[in-house]
Amino acid sequence: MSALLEVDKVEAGYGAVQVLWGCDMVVNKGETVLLLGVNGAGKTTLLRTLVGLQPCRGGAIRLAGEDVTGLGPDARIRRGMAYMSELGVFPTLSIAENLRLGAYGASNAEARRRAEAMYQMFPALAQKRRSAAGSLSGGQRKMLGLAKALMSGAEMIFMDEPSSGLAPVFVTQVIETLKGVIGGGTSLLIAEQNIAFLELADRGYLMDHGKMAVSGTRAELESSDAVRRAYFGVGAEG
Amino acid sequence: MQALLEYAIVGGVLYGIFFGLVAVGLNLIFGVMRIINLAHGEFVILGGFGAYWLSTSLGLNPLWGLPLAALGAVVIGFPLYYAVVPGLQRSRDPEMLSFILFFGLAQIIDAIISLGFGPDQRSLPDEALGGGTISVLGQAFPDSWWVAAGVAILAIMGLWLYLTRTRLGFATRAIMANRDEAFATGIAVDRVSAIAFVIGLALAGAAGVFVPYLQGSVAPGIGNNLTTTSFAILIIGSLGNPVGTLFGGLVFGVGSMLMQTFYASWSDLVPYVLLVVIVLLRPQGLFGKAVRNA
Amino acid sequence: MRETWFKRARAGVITAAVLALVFGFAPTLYNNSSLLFMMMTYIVLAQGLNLLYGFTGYLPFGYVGFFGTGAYATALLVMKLHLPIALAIAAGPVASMVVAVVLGPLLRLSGAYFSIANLAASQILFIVIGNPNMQDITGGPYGVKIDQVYNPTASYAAMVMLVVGVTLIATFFRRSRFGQGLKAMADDPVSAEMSAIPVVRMRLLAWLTSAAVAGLAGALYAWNLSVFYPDAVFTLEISVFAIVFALFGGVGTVLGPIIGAGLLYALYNAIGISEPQYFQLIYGVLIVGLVMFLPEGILSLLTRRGINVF
Amino acid sequence: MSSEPILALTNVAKSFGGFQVLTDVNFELKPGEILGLVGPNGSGKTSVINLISGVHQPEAGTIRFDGAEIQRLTPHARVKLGINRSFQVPKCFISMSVRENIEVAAHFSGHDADIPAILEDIGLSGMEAAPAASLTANQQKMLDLGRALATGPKLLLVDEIGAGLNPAELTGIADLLKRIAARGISMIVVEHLMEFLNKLTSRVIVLSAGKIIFEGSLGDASHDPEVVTAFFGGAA
Amino acid sequence: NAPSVIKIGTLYAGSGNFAVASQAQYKGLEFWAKRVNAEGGVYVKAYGKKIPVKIVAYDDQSSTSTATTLYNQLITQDKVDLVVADFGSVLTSVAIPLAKEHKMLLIDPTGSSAGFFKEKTDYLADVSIPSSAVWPMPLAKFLEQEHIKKIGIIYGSNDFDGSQADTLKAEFKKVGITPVFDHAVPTGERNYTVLLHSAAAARPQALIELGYLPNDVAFLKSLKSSGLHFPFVFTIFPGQFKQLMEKNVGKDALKYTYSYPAPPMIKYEKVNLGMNTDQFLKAWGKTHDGAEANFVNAGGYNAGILMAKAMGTAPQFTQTDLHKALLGMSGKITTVLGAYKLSPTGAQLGQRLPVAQFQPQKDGSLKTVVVYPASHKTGDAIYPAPQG
Ligand SMILES: Nc1ncnc2c1ncn2[C@@H]1O[C@H](COP(=O)(O)OP(=O)(O)OP(=O)(O)O)[C@@H](O)[C@H]1O
Ligand SMILES: Nc1ncnc2c1ncn2[C@@H]1O[C@H](COP(=O)(O)OP(=O)(O)OP(=O)(O)O)[C@@H](O)[C@H]1O
Ligand SMILES: [Mg+2]
Ligand SMILES: [Mg+2]
Repeated sequence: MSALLEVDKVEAGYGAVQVLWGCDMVVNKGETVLLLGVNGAGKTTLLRTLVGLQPCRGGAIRLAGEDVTGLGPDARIRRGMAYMSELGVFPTLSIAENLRLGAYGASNAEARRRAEAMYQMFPALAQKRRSAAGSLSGGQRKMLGLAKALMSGAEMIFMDEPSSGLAPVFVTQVIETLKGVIGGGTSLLIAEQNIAFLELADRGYLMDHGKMAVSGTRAELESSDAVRRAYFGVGAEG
Repeated sequence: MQALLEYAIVGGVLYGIFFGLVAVGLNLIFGVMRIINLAHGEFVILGGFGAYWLSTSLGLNPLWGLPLAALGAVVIGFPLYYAVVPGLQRSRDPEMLSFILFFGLAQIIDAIISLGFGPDQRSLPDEALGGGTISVLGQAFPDSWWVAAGVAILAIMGLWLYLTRTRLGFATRAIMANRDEAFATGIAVDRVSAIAFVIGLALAGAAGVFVPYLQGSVAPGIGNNLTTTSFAILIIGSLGNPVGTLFGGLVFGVGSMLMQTFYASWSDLVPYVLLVVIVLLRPQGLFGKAVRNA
Repeated sequence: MRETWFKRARAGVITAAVLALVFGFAPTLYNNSSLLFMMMTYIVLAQGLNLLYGFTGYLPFGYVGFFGTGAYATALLVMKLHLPIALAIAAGPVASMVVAVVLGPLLRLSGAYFSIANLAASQILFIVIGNPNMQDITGGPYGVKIDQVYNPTASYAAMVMLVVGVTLIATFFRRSRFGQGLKAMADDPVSAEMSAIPVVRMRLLAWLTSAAVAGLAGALYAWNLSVFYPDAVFTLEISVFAIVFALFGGVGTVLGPIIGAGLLYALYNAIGISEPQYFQLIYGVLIVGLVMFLPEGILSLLTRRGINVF
Repeated sequence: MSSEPILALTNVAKSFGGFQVLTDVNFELKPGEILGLVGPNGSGKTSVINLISGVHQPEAGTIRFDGAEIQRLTPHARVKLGINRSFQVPKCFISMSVRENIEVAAHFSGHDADIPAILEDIGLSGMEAAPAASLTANQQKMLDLGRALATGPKLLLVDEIGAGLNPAELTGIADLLKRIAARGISMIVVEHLMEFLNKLTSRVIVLSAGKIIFEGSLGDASHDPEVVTAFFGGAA
Repeated sequence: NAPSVIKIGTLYAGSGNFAVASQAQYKGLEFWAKRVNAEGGVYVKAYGKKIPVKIVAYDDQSSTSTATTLYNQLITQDKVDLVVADFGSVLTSVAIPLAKEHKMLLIDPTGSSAGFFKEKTDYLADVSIPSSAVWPMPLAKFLEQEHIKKIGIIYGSNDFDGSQADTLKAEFKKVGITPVFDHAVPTGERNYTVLLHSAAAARPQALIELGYLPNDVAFLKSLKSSGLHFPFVFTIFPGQFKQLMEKNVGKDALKYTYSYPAPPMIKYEKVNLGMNTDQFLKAWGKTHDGAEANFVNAGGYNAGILMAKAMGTAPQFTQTDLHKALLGMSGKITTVLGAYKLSPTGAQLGQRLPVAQFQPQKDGSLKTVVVYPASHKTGDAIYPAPQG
């Protein structure tokens, strides 16, 4: 396996506050990596830094061997990254237009094909394809955000909590869809709290206070005390 | 009475279309970058002086002012954009900061025009745009009005096509809708915005070419008024939508001309009264989309 | 808050006292009292605008409408009803508050839509008051003349008092729960309602206060000027200056608008007096330069160093 | 517990621009009760909360709180009566500090709130001076809850506060909500996470496409075929 | 203890609505100052010698509030010896109370609003042009003489134009004429096409447009491009800024139209103070690259020579004596602008503005033919104007 994404001692923060402290991480081609960590551990910040939305204050980020640390988000996304943000959509644009933007670099025909697949998966979106995204419910927005990221067809997709706020019926569906995506050779880095996602992951990292506390395969994580503590609260009181 | 009414309506339509062009550049700059371009009117005037200079110094047809406006917008717009806008956007309240900055810019442009051309009014000969009249529904209007309206329609439709049919235009609308998400989607926000900025200036300059015709003359210092009227028009039509601005222009033009025909001294109330009434009825403008707040 | 009222108001009282001293004694050092008077007028307008914009987020592009209304109310009451000047001046803010109530529905709008609609409203006032058909009532385009009550010293003193008053009002906004509630509304009106804040009523209150301040400033300006045309008190330039000054100083604070207006207006005059040839050019360059190098307003020089500005 | 309902919705309906969001919604809530409100995305849960809290007004039907009709009252008036809510998409006062966010609500509602205790409850006690803008989305949601608690509500509407939390954090929140309920505060909890809801209540209402399709116990709901297809999916 | 220079303070508008006219007036004043200084200064009787003059000038940007502070600056800081108002009533208005307060005489070349001169004051003197309210008197008389009864009026909503319209209408009323078309337009109006069309529908025998310079430009351009024809068209500014108007609207658009021919377009040969019209034009051309002087240039110059004369006659160099001197000269002096007559309240009552028609010549130029009153008449009016 070759490394697609290499994160080397990355530091980042907001204003005077430093959030990430020398984060190391690797995502191999076709691999699905889960990013765990309690509230405020720095998961969102890491994903934003990787895609270039947050300036990298130290360290390096490499995509397929190329150093992309100095590139803007547009250049990184052109090189095959995609990012699903926690809450973002284009509120005054229609659902269809939002999806089209997800496949910003693709041809019209290709975008249409991918959009149909998305509508299949989320009939609620199909129903409202002409409505403004700003009128959607919280969960529908989430679906749109996810669909938008999947529209990109990127090699390396970052997802920030794709299942939060989704009804169980859709969580199951999302997992099934992601299995398909993974089968297609896409690499995923998913920050997620829903245990159900563990079944997708090859490996995972646990973040703690902006540092990588634990890393390992799914099995290793499942048996890690630190993960249990942070994640399931086992021994949290003790 | 009937004839007067028809004349006022046809005149108002032409005049309004022209004002749609005057305002549409502001719409783009305000809609995409959230820049309150208080210097908009000054850019319009620059276009007018450019056409005047071409016509008097080089003996060219003032319509060459249109490509000159585009060229000028590129030459002024890109450096200006990169010099000030990214800095603005990084600040805490870009919209409000732009207010001060572009106020200062308006002063500079006004001063430069005054120093370069003096305070005098400048007009252009009618013959350059035909010099005759064209009648529609039996109502004759000067050729220059038709040319201006024609160019305005082409420009606004062109902008509409740009925004709805091209990738860059699509990206532009995405930035208008949510700047952060546009970054996250991989749009080269700065480049797309810079292009929108330049197009906005070019449209302002292009409108300026016709100011000596539809306003009798161009002079430094008339920019304020154009800026204010443009803001009114674009809010009537709603932010971000060029067709809305065209519509806002029409509402303004026809309203003003009807008022001018029957109660001339109150005619400049029209755009403002319309604006207030329309936004109170539809707080997002005639063409705006509402989004939920909870 | 456990602090006493005095403790909270202290900074404001000191600021007001300093302003009163400065403007009270300035004419003995520099006797172009018109300039000092105009500077105070702009301090008041910038601060009045700050009460609305800095605390509620509504930027009144047509703020001058209230100023002009106050000026005209005073002038017309003196001219037509021969009211004593003190009463006529008191009517200034009343008139502008009446206008504010009529324009109240504009507060349903937000952002640019509000700003531009407010601008439109001020233009409507201007066009109506200056219309030839209104000659018998307002003097129309011929303006007004009340030089029988002209009294630069008294009007100057009154403006000093208004500066003090508006500083104290701003202090109240800045240091009271009321002001905090306004800021909450500006951040998120829906959440503010959910904090039991009567959003509509409080917004209207801020709007009326801001309007009254401008109306009173207009009334005193009319008294000080005594001969003027509609354009003199309704020109958009007044709105734009007030906004630029307030923003430049830093809105949402008490000191910001005072420093912004004082400094930029002083510069404006210094350039106008020393370099009349290139007045506009230099002023424009200066403003652009200041914004580019101090994008957060002048007070950011302090806040950037972690100093909490009052 | 008195049998008089603290909240009663009768034939409530709402639409946006021709799109029917809620149709004929009827239900009651007893004092001190916790009601789970579930349903697939876009079924109208948040809209129900919006109508009860006054963010929107119903087109038809009545909403009674403590026996009085409230559907025409302003939101802040309802807050004063004792209704409050959190938001699905956090909406705190981002230019203020954590503490100020809560102080404002306490002040304007006239409720003598124990602010340190609230901060402790919502897990932000170390961060009271931090600007709200620097909180993570989940922390902001907790701050929203704190703001609601500061007004001393009798009825609390909680909109997907568990979304994006891990099991440990969920347990913490469930405990918190139980403690709040123990103070006699009635609650409507909107949530997709059934384990979480299960810790709080047994009574749920299931919405689908704006209509109530089920009312009863959580256990029964998971066996109701209509609920299963609409909400749980094949997996449940 | 004679001062080494006489400081004359004034304002001009570098930008804004009044820039064109204001700068023209300022140039006129400067022209005067250069000439006196070239002769060693102005003779001041109180000191018994010639003293050079120095102009202190600021840019008020056409803003009244800026003008207020700058007038005050001139008076209190620069301590100028004389204050000359900026162009026009609007920018003059704010100086009036200030001048009174500081007991300074305000030399007012062009602020001619009737309202300024209602009460007696020692601190205001309109030295150059009569109140705009009396400008249209000869025009009214001329129309009456020509038996033109169907009249249309379009005027700007401002003091300058409104007062002229009021006077015209009052004069017409005396002879039983009500205008068939009477519309005030906003001062900023630049679009006359539709308005002209409505005016044409009323079929007036004469159409009078009273506006500021940009209004007249827009009006005449619209008239020309509309293809409409009126037998008689009157506008204010071609008579005052003929060159500028010709350049803007073209000679064709001015053909057969009427205006007030202000000096130097009408000439005063016999003057007893300063240069006569031809001398003035020549001297101006020499120092201004051959440019033709206009009315407001002459107004600025005129203010200068009258001030000089006042300084030369006032026994003491005080504002009251200077004012008395200016009043004392009333009725005894003719300048490049004609007779100088001051009312006790300081209003200018001197030469009224005649009516002239621009008649095309064989060589394509436009000749300014004074058609009224008889005392100045240089030719007959061509009425109705030939079409085409
Ligand atoms: N805009 C900001 N300004 C300042 N600090 C911030 C900002 N955004 C986040 N932080 C801080 O950075 C830290 C990490 O936040 P981040 O959003 O990356 O956490 P997270 O792991 O994604 O948490 P969650 O599970 O709640 O989404 C937190 O302590 C937060 O307070
Ligand atoms: N202001 C509005 N304008 C237009 N449509 C709206 C508005 N508010 C809600 N809707 C529509 O009403 C439906 C219900 O929305 P609501 O937010 O109540 O769903 P929800 O049950 O809370 O969903 P979720 O679980 O995803 O939060 C959605 O289809 C949404 O698009
Ligand atoms: Mg996160
Ligand atoms: Mg919801």
